Amino acid sequence: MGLFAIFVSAILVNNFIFSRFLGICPFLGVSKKIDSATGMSLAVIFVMTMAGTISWMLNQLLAVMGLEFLKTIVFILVIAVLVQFVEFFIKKTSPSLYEALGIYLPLITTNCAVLGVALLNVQNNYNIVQAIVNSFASALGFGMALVIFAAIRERMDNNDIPAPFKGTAIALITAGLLSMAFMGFSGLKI
Amino acid sequence: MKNYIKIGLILMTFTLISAFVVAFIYTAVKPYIDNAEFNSKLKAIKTVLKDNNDNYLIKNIPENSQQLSALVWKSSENDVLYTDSTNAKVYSPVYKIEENGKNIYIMTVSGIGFGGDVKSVVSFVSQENDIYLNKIEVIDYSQETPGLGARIVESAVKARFSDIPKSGLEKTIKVNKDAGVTYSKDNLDQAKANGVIQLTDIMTGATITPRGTVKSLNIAVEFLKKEGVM
Amino acid sequence: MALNTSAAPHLRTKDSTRKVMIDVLIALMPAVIVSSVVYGLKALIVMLSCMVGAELFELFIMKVLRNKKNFRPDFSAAVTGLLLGMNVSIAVQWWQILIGVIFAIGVGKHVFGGLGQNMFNPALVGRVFMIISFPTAMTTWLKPGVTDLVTTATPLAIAKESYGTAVNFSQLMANNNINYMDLFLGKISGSMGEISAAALLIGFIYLVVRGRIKINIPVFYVGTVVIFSSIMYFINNSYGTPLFHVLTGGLIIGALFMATDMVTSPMTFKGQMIYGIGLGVITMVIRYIGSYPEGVSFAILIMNAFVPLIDIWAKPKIYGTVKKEAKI
Amino acid sequence: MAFLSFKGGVHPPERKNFSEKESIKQLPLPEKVYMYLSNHIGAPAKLIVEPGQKVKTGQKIAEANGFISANLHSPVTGQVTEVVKMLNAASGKNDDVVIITREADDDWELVKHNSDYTEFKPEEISEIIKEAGIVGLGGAMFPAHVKLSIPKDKKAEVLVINAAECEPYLTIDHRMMLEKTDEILKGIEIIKYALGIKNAKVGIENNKPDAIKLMKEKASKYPQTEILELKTKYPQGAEKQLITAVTGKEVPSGKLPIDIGAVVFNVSTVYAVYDAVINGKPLVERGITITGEAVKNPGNFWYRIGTTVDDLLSLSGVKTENPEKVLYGGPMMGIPLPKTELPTFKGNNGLTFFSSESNKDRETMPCIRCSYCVMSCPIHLQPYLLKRFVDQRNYDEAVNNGILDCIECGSCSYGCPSNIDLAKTFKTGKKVIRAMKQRRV
Amino acid sequence: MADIKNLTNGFIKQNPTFVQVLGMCPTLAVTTSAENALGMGLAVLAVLVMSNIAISLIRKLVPDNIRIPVYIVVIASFVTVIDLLMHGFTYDLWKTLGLFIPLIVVNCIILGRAEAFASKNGVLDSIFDALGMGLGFTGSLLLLGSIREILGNGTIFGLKVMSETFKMYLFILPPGAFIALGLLLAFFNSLTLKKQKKGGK
Amino acid sequence: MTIIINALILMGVLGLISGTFLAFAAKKFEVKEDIRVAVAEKMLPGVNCGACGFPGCPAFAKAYVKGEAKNDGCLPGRRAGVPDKLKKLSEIKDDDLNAMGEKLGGDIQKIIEEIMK
Repeated sequence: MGLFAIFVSAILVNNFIFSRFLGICPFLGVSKKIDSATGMSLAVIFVMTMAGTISWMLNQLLAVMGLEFLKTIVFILVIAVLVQFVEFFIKKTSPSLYEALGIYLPLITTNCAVLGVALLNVQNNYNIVQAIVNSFASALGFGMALVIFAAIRERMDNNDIPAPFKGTAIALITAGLLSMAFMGFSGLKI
Repeated sequence: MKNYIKIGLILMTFTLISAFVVAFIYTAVKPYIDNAEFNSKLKAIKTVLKDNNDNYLIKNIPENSQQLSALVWKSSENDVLYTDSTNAKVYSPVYKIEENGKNIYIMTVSGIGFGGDVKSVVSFVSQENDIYLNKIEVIDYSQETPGLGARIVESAVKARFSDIPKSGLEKTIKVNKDAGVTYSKDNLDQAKANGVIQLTDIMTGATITPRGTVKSLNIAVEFLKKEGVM
Repeated sequence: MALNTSAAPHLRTKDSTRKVMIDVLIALMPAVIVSSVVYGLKALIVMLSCMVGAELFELFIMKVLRNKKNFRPDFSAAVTGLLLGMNVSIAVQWWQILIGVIFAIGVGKHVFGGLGQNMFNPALVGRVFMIISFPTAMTTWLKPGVTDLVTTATPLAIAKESYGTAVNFSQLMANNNINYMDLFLGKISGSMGEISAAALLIGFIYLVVRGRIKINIPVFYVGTVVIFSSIMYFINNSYGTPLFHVLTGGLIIGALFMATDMVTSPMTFKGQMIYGIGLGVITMVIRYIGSYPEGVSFAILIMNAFVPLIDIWAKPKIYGTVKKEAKI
Repeated sequence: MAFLSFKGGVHPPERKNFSEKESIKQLPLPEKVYMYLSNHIGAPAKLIVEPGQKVKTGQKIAEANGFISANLHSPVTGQVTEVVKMLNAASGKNDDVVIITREADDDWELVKHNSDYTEFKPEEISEIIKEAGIVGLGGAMFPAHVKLSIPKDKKAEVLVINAAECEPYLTIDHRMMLEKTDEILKGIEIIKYALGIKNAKVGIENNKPDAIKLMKEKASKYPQTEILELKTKYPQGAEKQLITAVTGKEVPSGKLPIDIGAVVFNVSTVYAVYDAVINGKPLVERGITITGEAVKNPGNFWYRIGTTVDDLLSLSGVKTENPEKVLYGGPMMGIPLPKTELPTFKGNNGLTFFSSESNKDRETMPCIRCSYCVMSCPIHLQPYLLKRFVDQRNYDEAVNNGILDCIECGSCSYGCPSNIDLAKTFKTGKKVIRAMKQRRV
Repeated sequence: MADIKNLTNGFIKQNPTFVQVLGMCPTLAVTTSAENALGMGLAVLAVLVMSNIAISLIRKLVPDNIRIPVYIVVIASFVTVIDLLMHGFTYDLWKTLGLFIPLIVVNCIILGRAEAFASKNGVLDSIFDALGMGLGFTGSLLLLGSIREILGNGTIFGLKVMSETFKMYLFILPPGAFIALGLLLAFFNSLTLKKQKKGGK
Repeated sequence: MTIIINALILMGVLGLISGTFLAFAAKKFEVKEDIRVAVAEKMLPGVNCGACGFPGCPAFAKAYVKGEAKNDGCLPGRRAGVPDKLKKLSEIKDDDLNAMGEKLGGDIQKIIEEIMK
């Protein structure tokens, strides 16, 4: 697949939220304010691109050693350690960056989108460039979904929502309608 | 410094235990995994060795991996034997079974469908100068849309992809929507003879998955041509 | 004598939401009439029962489920119901439409809090729900003017197969007996209400005269479609003429009556511009390379999702201030 | 021809035909007048008379108490009866009111004057205006002398005369221009002289062609006074919108017109300035339009400030029919009166009487985002959004989105098909925000 | 002291899906049919029990600053083991669940229980807790899976229960997952609200 | 057999490096945190699920201490007694908390136990 196709497909067609269901917990959680959604998106873009690249390299190593079955453990361990390190690092070196971006990092370690993109890269046999593009675009798609969703939720703030639907229920239904809308992009021939 | 290494060692202990347990289980389970993979493959191969009336075309049906590996006709180091610009693929190995003057070619092929590869096992039967596509078994369609593209596995749909005579194969195979024609149920043979797969009446809405499948059939034909079978 | 001391301004327009909705219903009537001429009495019955059914369902929700005893119908549900009825093929079963209406009013509108608070156009929520849920029924089209069940393809579906190929487009139109006059008047197959551009335009002019509509959106939407399709037509004429793309599918009804839905479209001129252009681009992208021949419903829903963001981006410059950068 | 205007605004029915043909009638003197000490914006004036004291017409009864404050004069010759608390419909509070009972015909006590105003120095004119207690008669009641004292770091460049009279129903400014044309033009010269500037621009809405014609004719004597036709649109007469219409400049948010060199006076105020400087009359009388659907014989009248609404009706002989709502001013920004026993004050350019039919209250429904309010806001705010922030008590966001720039013109509420009280919400919202700011400081 | 309450808590009162809203990704992704839902639920249950036991056992040995990596390694090991076993013995199910088996690692429920419960409680309690949570999760998944399968495909566990024409494909597609779960959640909320109303009176 | 040995080597090396590296980084980049925030964070389940609307448990803890979050904001912890704990925490005065911290040598787990008494 061409890089452009990978890029568009990861954002629109196989959006992590709307069609792959990866990273739903932070999607529902950190979408109450546009500001935090933006911060989260940037953090995810950073971490996912990094994790996608590193896990691709690790996978080469695993393949050489015949240890592909260990990929889940190795990927998640390395991602967790790296994310934690990055968090330490920016907390110390740039408190302002930490406020804007770093506080979202712990949330990302246990975000299945990150491990998901690492595993997908392997599953689709991407080369290194494709893997990086895919990771970046997937994260971008995730971020876009998150920001759109946050804007919608801010607007819904003082809607007269029926009591049983308040909170997560309406968020899920909104996400469902969003996902329904984005099905229009399904099967784009790029 | 000592303290850091101590912590490192603690984590190492856990990773070592984990590595040992997982690796041990892996080595123990590996034969079963291979077996499961093999069985699913064999099941598909057996399916495509049957004709429309559910009878085997031949008598010697492979039952284990040794028998199967004896039938390998073409294979290559890397997974893919043949591919084209649309990224449709013929996977290694391709099997060939000879019996009673019949040559049956069995290959795993894929075309890009809706969300990824649509993978199928297909069988071609060649006898003297004639060749026809016997059967198709879709084995991987996990990314296709349920209710639309995923209906490709329904047997009624698969039947439309099967039994395509040489005349049809020689033209590039097309879905009837792409060919711009519609055949009635009674004229399916004529459609197949023209290389057209009539689908709009039984599988509405979806176009991409059948197109992917058709591409995988065409590349199989191309491969056979390249190898001089056709 | 005690005088009334309600707040200024003491002069108000005589407009009301109810009157706006009734005007929209009136504006849709020409299209309904054309459709009942083309598809027969059944079409009329289906569309009107959608309209009434939606209103009744809303009453049920408000009075029974939400226990709002003093609720008086505002006819917004009737508009939703009628638009949904107009946007399905006559081949769809009555109970499928019923489910569509219930989904549109219930999930599309009332879970968000009812009138004015929904994020997505409820009629389109219902329609897209039906497209996805009942793909076969929703893509079975009957030949207009023929009373028995003769299925046929919509002009867009016919054209879609040849995009990007060497097919000569005018040849294709001639082969399939498609001409612009038929497209304009409504002698084509398609959803009940979308077929006649002429009837829809009459209704639209009525709304414009009555000042009931955000006129910028259709202008930018149709304009973008024309420009985009002209470019593609210039590159390869199999992509269809701009006029063809404007007249076919739900573009006219979508641009005139659904993209302009007040609740789900941006408020400012700049926002409406972004919205209209976005609609045009997404529609054409779906038509050219998407898996659906017709992209209007999806385009509108997708742009609906962006409206809260657009409202933030396209804040008007407050009098006497220097334009501040929007936050995102 | 494209008329000068601003972006936004609404066009409510004008309904000026009720009274625009009625010339201004001089009313008989009232028997009793009620003067609010707070008859202007700013600090209430300080009372300098006592109950029982005799006063002449035009005698100062209260003194400006601070920079932004104004003098108050007795409108009749008679005796100060008492000082009581009375409801002030504008503020909603009970304010001090001086009651004066008339005992004789007018015995004027005038301020310093001269038929040739150039005899005065510009500062002296400003002093006379202050002494005469002149405030903005368009309704805002901002003390006029404050506008004339330009801060040192600023410079006045143009005098803008507000003759737009964009409020529906009201016609008094229109009549003033027709009947007191020369006085007004002279008044403009006086103010220009006081400000030390040359140019004046008079903005008149194009629904008053006769006034425009007459003013243009007579203004030919004064080459530096320009008569400009404005598009008939509400709120054309709002200070900032008028400035934008005639000069093309915007007054920066939170700043005053003088920051871009503009000084704005209403035509009625100009006449009051003329009357004070040339004739020495303090501000005790003015013109008023009495109109509305509930009025049988509407008209324009010249009357003494402080007359109660009831007295005004009986003196003018205006007949009303089941009024349901009575307003100080016009229908867009007018203040509703709870009862007709209340007095009038300096800013009263009109009294509008609505019958129940013309003022039917409609059902309030949810916002359907029709964008009417956004399109009509002359300040280019997003009223629907501000309303949401105020309702959420999210005042910070409301301020970020410009609620403090709101001029409360009511354009948004006027056209809202869901009948939402936007302007009212902003009025209370601004009050709360100002109160919170004060508490914070 | 082992407390049976730890077991029952997870079923309803602290149901991970409907009350705590955790582990949404697999909940939405694999509930296209009752069978898949059950398979996923049981896989999570198994991992949860094993990891809770292991973490409860080692909780005193782990220094704080590498707590998370250790837990992740433990959990990931069990997930890999389950993955391998399913690959070998339930091939078809393994294939449909696909990517979501390795992703059990990052299912918030598991790490959450490890952190919130197993790292602070004894082995027996942890087992109870894991069983409760796991069964609660499995139950919710099964419920959602059944509803989606019936509405979307007209079948349940592959058995036909509804006529072909009544199928609403939306419910087995991604949007249907969100919407069905949202409606279900609202349904449970309304039950709770009714109860509260009664209790209030 | 080679697979097991390979696995052991790889995982061992990975574990050793990661552990040492993290321990080192934690010390090197240590930022002194408000003890109240630290205690509040420890009281939370640590799931980092984000359901509270804040990006993770540390952010929620910080917001709670600042008074921007309610004590029942944590969904997973709502029935596990977290609201109670947080409430108790906010009832303690700064000085008492610091004293407690010094007395217990900064062991946050112990501080929580002390608070809950």
